[in-house]
Amino acid sequence: MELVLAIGIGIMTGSGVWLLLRPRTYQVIIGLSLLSYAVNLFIFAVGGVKSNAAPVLGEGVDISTLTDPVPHALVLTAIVIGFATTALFLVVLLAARGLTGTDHVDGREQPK
Amino acid sequence: MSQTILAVSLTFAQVCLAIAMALAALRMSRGPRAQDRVLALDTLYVNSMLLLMVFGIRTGKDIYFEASLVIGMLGFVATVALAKFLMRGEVIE
Amino acid sequence: MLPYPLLSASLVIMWLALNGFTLGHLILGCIVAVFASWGMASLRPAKPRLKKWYLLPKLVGIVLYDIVRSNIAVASIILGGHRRKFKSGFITVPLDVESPMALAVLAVVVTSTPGTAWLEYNSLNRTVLIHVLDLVDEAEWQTLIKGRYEALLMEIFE
Amino acid sequence: MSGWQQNLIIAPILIPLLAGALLLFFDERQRVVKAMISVVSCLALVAIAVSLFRFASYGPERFEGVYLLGNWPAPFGIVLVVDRLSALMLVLASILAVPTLVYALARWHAAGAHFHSLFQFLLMGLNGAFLTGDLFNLFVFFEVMLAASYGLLMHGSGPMRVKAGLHYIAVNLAAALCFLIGVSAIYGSAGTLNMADLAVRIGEIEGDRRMLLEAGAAILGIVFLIKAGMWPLNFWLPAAYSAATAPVAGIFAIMSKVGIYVILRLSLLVFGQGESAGLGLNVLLYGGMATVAFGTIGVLASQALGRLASYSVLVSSGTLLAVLGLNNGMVTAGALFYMVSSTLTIAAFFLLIELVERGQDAGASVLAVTMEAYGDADEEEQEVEVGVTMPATIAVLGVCFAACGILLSGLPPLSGFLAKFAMMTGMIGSGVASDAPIPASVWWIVALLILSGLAALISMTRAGIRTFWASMEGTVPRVLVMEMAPVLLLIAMTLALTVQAGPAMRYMEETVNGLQHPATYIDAVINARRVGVEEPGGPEGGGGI
Amino acid sequence: MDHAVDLPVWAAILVSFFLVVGSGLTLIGTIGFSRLPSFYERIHAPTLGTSWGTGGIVMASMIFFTVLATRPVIHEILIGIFVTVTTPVTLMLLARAALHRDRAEGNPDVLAEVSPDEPKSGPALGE
Amino acid sequence: MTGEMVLVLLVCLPFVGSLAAIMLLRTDSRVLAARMAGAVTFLCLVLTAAVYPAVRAGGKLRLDIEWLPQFGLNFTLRMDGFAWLFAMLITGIGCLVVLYARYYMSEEDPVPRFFSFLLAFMGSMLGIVLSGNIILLSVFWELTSIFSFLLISYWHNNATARDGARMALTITGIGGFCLLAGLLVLGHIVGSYDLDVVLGAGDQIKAHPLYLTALVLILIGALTKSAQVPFHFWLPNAMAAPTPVSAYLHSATMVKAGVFLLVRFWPALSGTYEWFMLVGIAGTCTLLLGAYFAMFQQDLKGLLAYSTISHLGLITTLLSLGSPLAAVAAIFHMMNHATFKASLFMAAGIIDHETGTRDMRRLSGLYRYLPITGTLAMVASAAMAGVPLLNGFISKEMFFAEAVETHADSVLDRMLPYIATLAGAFSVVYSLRFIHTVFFGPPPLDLPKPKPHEPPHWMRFPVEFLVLACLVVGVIPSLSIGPFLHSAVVSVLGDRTPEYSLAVWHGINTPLIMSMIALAGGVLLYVLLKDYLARCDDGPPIFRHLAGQRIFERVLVTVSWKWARWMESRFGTRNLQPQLRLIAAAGLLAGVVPLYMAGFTPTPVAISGIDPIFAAIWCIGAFCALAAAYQAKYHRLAALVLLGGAGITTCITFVWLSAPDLAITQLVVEIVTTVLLLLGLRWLPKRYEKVDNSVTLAARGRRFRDFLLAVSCGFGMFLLSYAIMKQPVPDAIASYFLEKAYTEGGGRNVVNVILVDFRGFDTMGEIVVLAIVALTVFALLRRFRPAPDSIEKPEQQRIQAAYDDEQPERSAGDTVRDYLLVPSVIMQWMFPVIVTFAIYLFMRGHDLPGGGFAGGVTMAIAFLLQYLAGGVRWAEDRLRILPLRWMGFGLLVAPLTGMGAWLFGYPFLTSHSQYIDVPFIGKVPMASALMFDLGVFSLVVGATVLILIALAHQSIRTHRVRNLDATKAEEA
Ligand code: NA
Ligand code: NA
Repeated sequence: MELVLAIGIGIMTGSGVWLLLRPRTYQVIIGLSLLSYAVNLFIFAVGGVKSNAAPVLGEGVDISTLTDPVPHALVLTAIVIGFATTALFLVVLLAARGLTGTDHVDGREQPK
Repeated sequence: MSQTILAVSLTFAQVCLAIAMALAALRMSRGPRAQDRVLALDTLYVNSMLLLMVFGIRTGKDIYFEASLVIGMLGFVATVALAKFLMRGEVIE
Repeated sequence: MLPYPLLSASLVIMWLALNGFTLGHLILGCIVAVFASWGMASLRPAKPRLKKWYLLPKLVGIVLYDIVRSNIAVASIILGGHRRKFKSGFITVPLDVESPMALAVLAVVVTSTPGTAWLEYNSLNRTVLIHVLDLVDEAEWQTLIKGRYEALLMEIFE
Repeated sequence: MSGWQQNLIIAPILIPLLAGALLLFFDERQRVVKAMISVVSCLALVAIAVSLFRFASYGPERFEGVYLLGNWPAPFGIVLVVDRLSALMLVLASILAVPTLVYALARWHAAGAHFHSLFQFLLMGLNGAFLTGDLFNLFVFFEVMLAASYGLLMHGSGPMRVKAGLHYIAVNLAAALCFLIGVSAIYGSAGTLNMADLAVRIGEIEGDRRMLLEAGAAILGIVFLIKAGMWPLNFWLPAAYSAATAPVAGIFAIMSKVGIYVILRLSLLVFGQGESAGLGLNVLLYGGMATVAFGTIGVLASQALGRLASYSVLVSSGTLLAVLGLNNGMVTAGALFYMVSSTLTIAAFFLLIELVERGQDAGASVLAVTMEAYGDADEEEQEVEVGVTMPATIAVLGVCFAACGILLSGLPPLSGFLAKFAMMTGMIGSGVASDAPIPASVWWIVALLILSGLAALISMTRAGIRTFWASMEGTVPRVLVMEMAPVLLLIAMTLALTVQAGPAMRYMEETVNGLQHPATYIDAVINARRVGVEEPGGPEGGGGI
Repeated sequence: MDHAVDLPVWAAILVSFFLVVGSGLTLIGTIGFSRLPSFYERIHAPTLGTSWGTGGIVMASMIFFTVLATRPVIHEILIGIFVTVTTPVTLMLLARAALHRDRAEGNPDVLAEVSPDEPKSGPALGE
Repeated sequence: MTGEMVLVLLVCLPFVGSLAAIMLLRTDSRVLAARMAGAVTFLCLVLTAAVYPAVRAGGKLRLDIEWLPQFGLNFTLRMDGFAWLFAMLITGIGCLVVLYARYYMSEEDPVPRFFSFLLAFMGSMLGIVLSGNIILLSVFWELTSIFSFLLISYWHNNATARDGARMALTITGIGGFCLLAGLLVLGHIVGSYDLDVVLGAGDQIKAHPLYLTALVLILIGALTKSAQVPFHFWLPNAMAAPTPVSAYLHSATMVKAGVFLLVRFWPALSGTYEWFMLVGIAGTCTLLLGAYFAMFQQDLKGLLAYSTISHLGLITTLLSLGSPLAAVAAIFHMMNHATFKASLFMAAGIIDHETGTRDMRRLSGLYRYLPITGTLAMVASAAMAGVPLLNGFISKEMFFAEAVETHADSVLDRMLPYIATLAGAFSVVYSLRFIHTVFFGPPPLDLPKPKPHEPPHWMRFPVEFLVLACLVVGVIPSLSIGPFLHSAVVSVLGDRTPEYSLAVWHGINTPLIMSMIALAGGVLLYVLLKDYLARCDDGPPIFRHLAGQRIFERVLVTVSWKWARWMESRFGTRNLQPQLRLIAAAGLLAGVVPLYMAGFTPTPVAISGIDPIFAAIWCIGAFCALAAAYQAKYHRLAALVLLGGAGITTCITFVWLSAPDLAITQLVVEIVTTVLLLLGLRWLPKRYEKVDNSVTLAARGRRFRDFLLAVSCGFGMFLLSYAIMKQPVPDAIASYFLEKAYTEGGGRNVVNVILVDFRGFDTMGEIVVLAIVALTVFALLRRFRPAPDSIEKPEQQRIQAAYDDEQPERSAGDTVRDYLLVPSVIMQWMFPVIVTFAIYLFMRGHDLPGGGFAGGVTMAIAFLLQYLAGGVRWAEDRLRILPLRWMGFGLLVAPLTGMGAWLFGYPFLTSHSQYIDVPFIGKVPMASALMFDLGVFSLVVGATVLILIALAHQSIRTHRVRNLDATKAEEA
């Protein structure tokens, strides 16, 4: 489990970073989305991963077998904030595109 | 006995669905046209939903049900938006 | 108070299916259903007139049966691969139903059935373009849709 | 301390939040009401920050500065902590807010939607970042602050701002991702998010977990260095700060200090001792020096006043980073003094720039402002009241400009000089005769401080001559009293700081003293008492902060 | 699988049957989706999954949890309903969009008798 | 009044006067300003004179006020004999300059400003001489630089004045910074900044390894201020100042500050070989070069400026010698130079004032018009040339005497008598030239003001007074200046005060012979050079072309502008990609370096225990991520779809690994994000693979570098996450939450209890972020202007609209109506269902997966779907969603719920959970946290809808804008 998840996080990070360094705003926003998946999974993973041990209390549930709920709460916050910032970045890149006429991240076609 | 039967059938189901998802993902990246990709995404959504339901049976817990329900109920919204974008070039007019 | 009683009832059932049946949830479900159907009312949809609603189960039965049949048919086409030649194609079916609700149900039926896909409805000449995976005889499909589904739908809705 | 004083601790977060929320119920056209709410909130913030400042200066014996949110005990729930440092930052933030807000009321608040809400939320984010004692909560308040700053940066729109905003947001989103990675790595290896608890636990963590913790902390450090504007992670800053409208840039003056604040807080509380301390300090030291150098170059290379001011922000940040890298109590006290002084100065300068530049091309710029603000056909508004010519406008602007120049370059006798002097004296170790050799890094910092001051002097003279003598021929900028007064107020505060340097420095010394003895802080947080819960094992009335 | 110990064998067989049917149909559908040559043919394939594919697994789940909890657990039926109702929306919109694009590009495979989509001028659409 | 009070008054009064003067808003209040300045200056003079008894014969006044005591910086004022003498000079000449300026300044000038600056300058100068703390001294030192800048640039319309002032400020500013550094080092050596302590620690200082550092830094300060070679060039350029300023700054004050400093620190720093060489070389060079340059000046004030430089060189040379007698001479010459130079500047000012020019090539034979001024100038020039019976003679004789003495056996020492004599001869030349050219010869021909006449009496009075002083001191030195000079000397030299005599006649000795040679040689040289000088260009031969000023400007521009700009672009960037690259690299390094330094060895990778299905799903997820990265440039929609694939993998992972809450939230967010990006895609430019597919080699290189960085970051994250997951879970705070969630938090879903209770404060912050973003998006989009190539409707719509137009039986919009006819029915009927589901998710959150956020987004999706089905107008015709209200409500409810706890005396956000027994229904959970979650729900609905709708509205907005344009075009 850990290995698979770690490789997955690594690949998502790699793809995200690659896109983050591209010149088109759309690439950057896709990259940021991929990166936030990777980071959310990373936060999620630091609590240790367990299958079928959701932190929901019920009759006769042994607390010690449940996963750490804290990273889950942190990821939830991170998802929300990630959504918000993606929306904002999108609108800003649209505004920049409207004002500069290009979708290059530097607002001009040929840097330098 | 019932454990064994279930174990076999659950594994079969999961493998089938995983292969199905893989095929959908392949179509998603191959296209060739945008409509193929969108349809592939929709298929991937449905397959994931089924996989999660099978996972629910496997674990015997129904707290994973809502995730499937969300896909079943809301998953089409994204696809609708994509389809509308293809047809009209604009999602909301 | 209850603009869409059938809808409200369905919502209550949905609520109970989701939460399990308790008196508390029944009450809560009713409240939620009322709110939700008010929301629906604000959308001002064309109000469906269910003339013969009791025919609905018949429709459902027919459709379920057809779906099973076509599931098998399509599965065999796919699995048969190149051994079994099939020819797909477009057909145009003139329709008589006008109610959007009935059209919607028809569309759901056609599309849910593997092997047929609802492509395009033309409101001017009231025809629908359907793509059929295994198109042997165009007329056969037209009668199937018009006779088997549309007739029943017209009975139910108008 | 009684309950209401305790609840005062959370007021700097709640007041702007409620004000910001309340503002949403008013239409953009009800500008007076909006302005009133905003001003009242800011004034209340000043009052509360000053009271907290006074309480905090009573010392830990008399003021329990820990607030347990939700009444949950310390390592589990989120805590807010008021100590001298956070109280100082709160006062600085609120004191900066009032003049910038008043300045904005003259015209800029009308240049776009929801200025006041965003402004209040920015204050909320700042205050939360200063108060919180929890790492993830710090992330949340960072995001609050940043999100508001995105909005404020692009307030007024226009290609410059939007382009700068795009870069600013992209950089900060990348930084936010690093923040999350760092915090969660720390949680994964230490099992806590509470700073005080982390400080306790860090001593016990060994082996691989410690390395992972350090890696997490280092990634986290990158975030604060980005925020503080350390070279080479700071290229976004000049563009963003110089593109922002004057009042926004004014309040932004404290934003780069948030990074510094966190570095100061965490480095002394959590990473004060231990093997990894040295590495971090060296990064601060050399990174800070590189930043000063880069800032100095930028100051010289800047033609536009806005960029000059932005690079001054970098110089200020770099100075603080380098000086903190020395990890010397007296020097840090001087650095705190410098931080206050330079923040006030830069804010005043940003506000002033707009007024001065208005004079250079009076008609055109006013037109540009109104065009920008009301260009939209569907939001036709009344013509903005253009300032009447105040008597002696030029003289007052000139005096303010000169004061800013003197403050920025660290020329005597204003607080800029005193701050630099205090840091340099602390570094060179004057005041006590000693034959101990002065390390080379100190010489470098002293040289950089002097050179940066010189660069500011050269650049400010150049700019001053150009704006006041060479191009302002005959045209007197139309400036409102409402715009001039904030600048004067900020400069007056630096004057007060100059005159009251002794007492101010004493406060800074006590602050640093408190930071260097984190045990008090840790005790206060860990043993903070819950309301209505008897804990027989717990120490009764353990030390507060 | 510990929870499945209490499950009677008949229920296990029933559940397994539906599971195998459901997942098998879904897989076949997706195979078709990846093998059929044109888009209009491919569009039929996934309906296997959304009709009896989903139906099978919903049935399996309902039987399984009902037997396990010894009370009717029927909320899975909602999934079945929603999938049945919403999938046509997707397919219709998508198919019509494809039709438009093919006509706009003058694709000969497409029935063009009703043709609101022929381009008056301008380049072909991207992709 | 005590002496200490006088010290404070002396420093403060001028500044008070300065402030008062600048407050005189009326620029025409010339007389008033002058009177006030005069009164202040005169009062200072009287006050200084009054405290003489206290400083006589080694006495001292001292006053301590704490300023920054922690760092040894106090407001310490201290007056000894030397300081007193200087204070007298400053205030005395100050009085005369004010008087002179009263007549000199013209009606058009903003006179109050002039006097304000002048007074402030005087105050700073007094501060320098009275400082008892060396840091305080540097404070006043810099103030003199600042105010001299303002004074020199007084006529700022004149470019020369601006440039001169800036140069003066730059040079003296650099010097000031160096001085400060030097003083800091001095403080480090001595352990105190107190002047008395420093002066008393001479031996300690000279023995310290940092002595040379301190000395060099302090000397740079002193030499720049005193315009010593090679820093001299600012002084002639400062002559653009009004003449009263020149008379004041360049005779008695500003430039004297440098030599004052040398004298002040003479006991602490002098007497070493380094001192002798550094100060001596600077002094002799200045002495000689200044005099040489002075001879060839054509501008009267230029001549005086260079002569000033030369005389300051003389004083510096004297101080370099390190002998007490030389120090006496230096102090004495400082006084003398101030008197004659001030009077000469004022005379030059009168000439300028009366004739309109200072060019000696145009001036001639003025004696017939200005006999009195001429006479006065002659006497003062004679003093400058060192003619007997004038004050300049006596101090010059002392200099010659010291030059002959041997101090440190070096080349410089042996050359000194010759240098001194030569410089003396030069001074005779320029003094003669000044008098001869201006006052004698034929009447002037082309004066700007043709009829010069004597100035008003009171304007001439200062000159008369100073010339009289020259005479008195020159004739009866020991009776006039003697006692004052002595107390000054004693205060500097203390025990080392030598025997000296201020007599005019010492018999025929070497110095006298040197004087005679200098006088005779000077006269001879002038006769030889006269004709050349009458027509030569401004400036000395050879050196004329080596103008220090031009070099300085060139260097300043190169270093501070060209190099700076180059370096800014070299070490900085304005592009985004390098910045993100740096951040990625920094993050990578930050993660890797600590691990590397600590010798981290990754745990051996264990392949066992992997769920193959989970692995298969991640193969799909990774494939989607990679494919999205690959496609994002040309196939945006494909990338978006593939991103969805990666997202669904994430959701499955959350479910698989026990986080159903996350899965639900991630799913709904995923859906909204997809729609959002699609809404945005409409406004982005089309991009075709074929069009821009040419890749240069450099671009390939950049890509390869980025690829490496991306792979490294991915690998780093893999390592980090794997290592952390493989660690045994630390004794986390988690168990507390699991234990208390139900008993104290009142909820079974621990994640939700954390979100709304344990860490509800985070959630509050998080919804604020969402609110802020929504507001920002709204504000930005109100100003949204699409790019020109996006304004047009999408191609699809144009084609379909054209078809609808063409067919006679079709009306506009038929195609889209048919397109949506059936789907919209279903989408509408889904509305109440989704709303119900949203409420369901919200209500169950506390006990089971769900919660306010997921519920809120679901609710927003319900609204969104209606927009998709019917378009903006249709939807808004039916649903009046007021997103701002939802947001405001949410933002108020959440904190107010938290504040509710205050009513019960609990801290903010303390939750109150209880099961209420409702009849028929049973126990109903009523946690206050639910109320808080309602706030979250409400805000999320409002914010999400606001963002989506604001974006959706752009489509209709642009249409309208376009229509407006079209109407305009039709009208035209
Ligand atoms: Na079908
Ligand atoms: Na669907």
